[in-house]
Amino acid sequence: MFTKIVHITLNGDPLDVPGPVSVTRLLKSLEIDARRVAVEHNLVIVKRAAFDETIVNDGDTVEIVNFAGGG
Amino acid sequence: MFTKIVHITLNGDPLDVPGPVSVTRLLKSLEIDARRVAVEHNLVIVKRAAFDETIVNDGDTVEIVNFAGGG
Amino acid sequence: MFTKIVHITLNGDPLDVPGPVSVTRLLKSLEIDARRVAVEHNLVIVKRAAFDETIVNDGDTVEIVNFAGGG
Amino acid sequence: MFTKIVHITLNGDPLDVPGPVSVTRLLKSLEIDARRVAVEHNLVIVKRAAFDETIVNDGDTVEIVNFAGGG
Amino acid sequence: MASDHLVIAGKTFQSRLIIGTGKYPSNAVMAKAHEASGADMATVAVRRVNISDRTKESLLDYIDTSKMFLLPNTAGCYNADEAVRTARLGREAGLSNWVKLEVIGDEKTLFPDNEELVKATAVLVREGFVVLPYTTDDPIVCRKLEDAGASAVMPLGAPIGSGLGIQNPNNIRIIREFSRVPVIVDAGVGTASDATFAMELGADAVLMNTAIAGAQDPVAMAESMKYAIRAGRLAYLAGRIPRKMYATASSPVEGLVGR
Amino acid sequence: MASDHLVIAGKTFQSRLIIGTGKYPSNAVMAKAHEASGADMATVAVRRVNISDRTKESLLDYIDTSKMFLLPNTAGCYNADEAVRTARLGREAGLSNWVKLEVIGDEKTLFPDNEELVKATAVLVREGFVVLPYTTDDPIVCRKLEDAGASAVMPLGAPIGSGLGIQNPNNIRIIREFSRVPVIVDAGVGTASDATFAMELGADAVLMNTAIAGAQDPVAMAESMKYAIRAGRLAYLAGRIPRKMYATASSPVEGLVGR
Amino acid sequence: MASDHLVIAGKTFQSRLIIGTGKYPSNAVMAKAHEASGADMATVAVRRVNISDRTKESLLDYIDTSKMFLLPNTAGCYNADEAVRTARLGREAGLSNWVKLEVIGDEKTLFPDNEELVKATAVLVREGFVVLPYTTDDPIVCRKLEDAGASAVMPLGAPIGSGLGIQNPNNIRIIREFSRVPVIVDAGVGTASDATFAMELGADAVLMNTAIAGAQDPVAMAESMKYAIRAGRLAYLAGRIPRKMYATASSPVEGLVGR
Amino acid sequence: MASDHLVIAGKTFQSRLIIGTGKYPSNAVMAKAHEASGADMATVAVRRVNISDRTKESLLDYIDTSKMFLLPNTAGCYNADEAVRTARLGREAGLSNWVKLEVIGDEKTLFPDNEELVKATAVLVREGFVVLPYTTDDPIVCRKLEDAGASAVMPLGAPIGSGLGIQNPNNIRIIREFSRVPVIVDAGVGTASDATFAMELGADAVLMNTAIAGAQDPVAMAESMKYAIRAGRLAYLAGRIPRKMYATASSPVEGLVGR
Repeated sequence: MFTKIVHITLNGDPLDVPGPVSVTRLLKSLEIDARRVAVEHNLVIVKRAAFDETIVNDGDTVEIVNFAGGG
Repeated sequence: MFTKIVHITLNGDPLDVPGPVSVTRLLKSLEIDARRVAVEHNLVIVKRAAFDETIVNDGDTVEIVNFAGGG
Repeated sequence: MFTKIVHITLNGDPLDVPGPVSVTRLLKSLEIDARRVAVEHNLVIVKRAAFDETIVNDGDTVEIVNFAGGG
Repeated sequence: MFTKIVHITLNGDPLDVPGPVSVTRLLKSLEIDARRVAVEHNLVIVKRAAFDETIVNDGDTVEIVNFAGGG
Repeated sequence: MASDHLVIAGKTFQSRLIIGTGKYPSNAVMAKAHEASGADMATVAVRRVNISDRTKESLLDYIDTSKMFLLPNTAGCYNADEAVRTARLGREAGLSNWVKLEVIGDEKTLFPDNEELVKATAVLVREGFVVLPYTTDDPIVCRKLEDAGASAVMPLGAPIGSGLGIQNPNNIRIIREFSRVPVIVDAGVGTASDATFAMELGADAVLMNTAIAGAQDPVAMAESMKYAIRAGRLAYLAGRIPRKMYATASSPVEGLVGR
Repeated sequence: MASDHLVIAGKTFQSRLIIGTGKYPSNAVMAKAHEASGADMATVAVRRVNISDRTKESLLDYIDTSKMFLLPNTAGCYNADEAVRTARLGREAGLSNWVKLEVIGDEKTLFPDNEELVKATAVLVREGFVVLPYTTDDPIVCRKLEDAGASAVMPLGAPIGSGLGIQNPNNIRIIREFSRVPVIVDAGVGTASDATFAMELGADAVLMNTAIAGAQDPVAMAESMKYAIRAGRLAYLAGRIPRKMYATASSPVEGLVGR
Repeated sequence: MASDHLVIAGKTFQSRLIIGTGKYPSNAVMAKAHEASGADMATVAVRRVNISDRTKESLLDYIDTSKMFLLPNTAGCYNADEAVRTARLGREAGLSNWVKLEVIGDEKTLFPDNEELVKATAVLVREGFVVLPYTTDDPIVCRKLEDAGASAVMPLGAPIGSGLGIQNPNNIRIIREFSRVPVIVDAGVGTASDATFAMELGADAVLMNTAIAGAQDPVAMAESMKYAIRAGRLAYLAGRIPRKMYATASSPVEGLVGR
Repeated sequence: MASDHLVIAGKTFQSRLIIGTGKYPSNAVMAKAHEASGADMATVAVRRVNISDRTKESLLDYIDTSKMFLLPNTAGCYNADEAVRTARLGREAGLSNWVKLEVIGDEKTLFPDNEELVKATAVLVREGFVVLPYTTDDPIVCRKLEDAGASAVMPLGAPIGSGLGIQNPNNIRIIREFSRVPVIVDAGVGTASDATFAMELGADAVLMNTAIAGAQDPVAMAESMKYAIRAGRLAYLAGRIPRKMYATASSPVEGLVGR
């Protein structure tokens, strides 16, 4: 079967990814360790437990953050 | 004819005065120079020009203030 | 045989002691531990090794000092 | 008549001047206002009154100072 | 420097010293101190007339209001409403629309409650007041007061009456740099050098009461402050020398005798 | 306070500011600065006349010695003999027996060599000089200078020309308490508040050169210093308020509206 | 003093030094500095993952979170909403509900916007966060933060990264006296004595980043700060001697030889 | 930093804290404080044995001289002769040729008489003493003491027992820069941050008595000082960050959420 492409905004930048896609698969495709990041989907925090069932659709906004050095 | 007594609250203290009475007459009866004070009648500022026609009735609250030393 | 008395000045105060007397015996008679004090005899330092042969005579001045708390 | 030349040390530098010469004439030849300077001749202060009779001879040392800006 | 005047809300003042009227040994001493200070603006409090005792002499008998501009304050107010109400009364009593706005946050420090202060400033500005708010040495709050329409900002140097001097010079300097309105150091001055220092930091004026009224000789201290403010202002304008760790000779290092 | 004059060795001065004559942008600026400062005593250095170049204008053309008392210094001398020799020359040049005695101990700090200083003071006092020695803020040395006959003691506030201000106020205060002669803070002042502060500590006068001559606007800074010295002196005499950790209200805490 | 631990919101920390993770020469140096500091709480920023460049090593590879408690901050947020949003993300990333709350009011000073800060504190406390707000040295604001449910107050000593030290010791002392929660001096420390001084004022802890990360030798400075904090805490508990203007002999004044 | 030891006259000390033995509540407390301080050198006074009352316990019963090096002082001497005489007696009593040389100039300040001090130093050095002279913060005098053979110079931070802290940091810094022998700040420390600060200025060690002995809890203060000295030394070696008037962010200014 064929895959559709969804246009999303990831960390402020436009990105085209095969989708609709779960947060889990999105992170994997970006090679991001899910255990060390927090994800916001359309301004709503996504609990880690919900990474699998949370689906990113066309036009969605996603923020993926982790810890950086700070004071 | 006879004079009625009105019970007012002046600068926080109860006071009985012949009345109803204008602010002007109230000040005169208290020997207060009208040119150096400000008057508040039932929480409303009374402009100096309105001292004559402003009547203090029974139960009214009046504040009479002037300048004191301060920093 | 009989003992003579010598009048000395010890740490600024007059003192009569049987003598002439060696520094060693003077210290013993004063119950002072020779190992912890320094002795000046007529303004001259007495080396510890010389305590025995150093004789305190009538009219002599003796200073006996030790360490006290200081900063 | 002819003039002799004397070799003097003036303010640390060697100088040849017609002489022997009085301090007064020396100053005039140097165009220095005598009222505003102090003169030392062979390490001895020369009082202003003695400028005329003080003669600078060959080999003498002269210091001529005045006031400069200072704090 | 004759033209270097303090201008607030379009009004020009000859002196950069703003003086108080509280806590003097007597009104007579106050009058002499005011004279000696050269100040042409004085703060006054707004208080209830003493009804029971009318004999008490009036403060205004000792102030020549033709020379001294009166600045009513809202001292003792603990929230925006009280302060606004007091400001309105002050305006009626003084027939001027200027107010030194105080909204106190705590009795022990008499530090301002800046949140209420900004609110009260906005209200009074809308009512046409010229608002001079007493605040902390907080550049962010000073900006908010300015945005709310304050005609000057009055950061404290130290707690009112403490005499501790300017506790945080860096903040005053920063506030001066950021503000588009006059910066008046209000409270904390203890002696002349504190006032001079405040002016050297760039303050446009200094407001003080206790330092003068509480001095052993208030009149002499008032005269002292007149000079202290001038000295600080002139030094600020003159541009001080840089600081060096070592010495630099004042006298020539050449031409030394016998060298 | 008209009668509060500075008196040194029986001579009265109107101003408690002693000014320098070195390092000004020009002699003309110096003259203006002197005028603005109100000072009536100025220090000068004693230097060899420039023989090679006689065109150089004379410092004295720019000082009205009928108004300004000249105080020759011995700057640049590194031992008692040099200082004594220079002092004697200064006396001849200036026709006065006053000297600001400097015996420098080290080129980088220009701190005095107090041992040599005390020696030179004793010699010059015997020769009838009025000796004002520049020294460190050391009460023991100041006592020795006084015992040697110094007419004043001049402890430094900080290294010459450093502009660091009074580094050790406690020592200046102690020196003032112990001295029977005038205490003149010499060197270290950087700006007006430093001078005011020095006077508040009890100094009888302040001597400065670089702070004025080196300012971006020497004339304005000179005027500033005139006021700074007066302010500090008056504050010292007026008696400042005590310092408190907390606040004390300046306005009445009674009679508040609506309470 | 083994039992004198820092306790915030019921959690006990061995060290009163809270350390940062920013601006180190390298993560390896940071790890060594953390080790040397003895700190058991470290602040971290919440930032977008770099999507384009995944090679970048992760900060957490250099922090042993079994020993070091992570305190996410909201640095860079300029209003309550941004700060709340960032705090929520930080909670997800760190699986802890603690946050160092920053709401910046201005880019040049990085001073907090206290009005927004109090709002954000109230919101986050309702959501179950343990909120440690970075604020100014304003006792009134600290009280409001406490009333809003802050678990500690973190007044600044001086601007972030300025290294100016504690600019207003009196305010820190007053805040400590009035607060019922721990007082953590956050920002402004430049060197060890600043940290010691902050603790002597009664601070319960000190948070610093630049002073260590920016030192020429961050590891040595981290060790220095470990000792500085202990020294200050112990001195605060030990009770210092009073200050005196004069001397008091340390050695006996009797029993002198030859007297 | 294990190898960073204090070396004076070829002798190595583990600690840079030199402690006193005077004015403790009891000898027992002193012993505990010494233990807590980590110091390995302690000053003692030389005094006449109390003949009349022999019951008095001996100071030395409370000092483990196998661990603690004793430094006899000449406290209370007012001229070179007295000091030399006392130093000689101290040598006999202690069987060591080290002396903390004090020649006091005045009872109220206990400031040294530097002229006599230099003389006494020269005499004692010729007699083979290791001389550590207590002096003022005067670079010129320190150089003379060094030239006379002093093994260290010990400038005061403030009057003995005053607890005022380092009054003139600039002088201490300059003395450190010019000296070829260890610089030990002696006297004036009041609390831990004073000691840390002294070490940050470059002092090689700090000598204190009253700050510890007079604290409400001398043992806790002694431990505090142990850390304070280490902190200051490490900070000096680590190299502090520069001071800035404004802020510099500790957290990244990029990657902010929602920007």
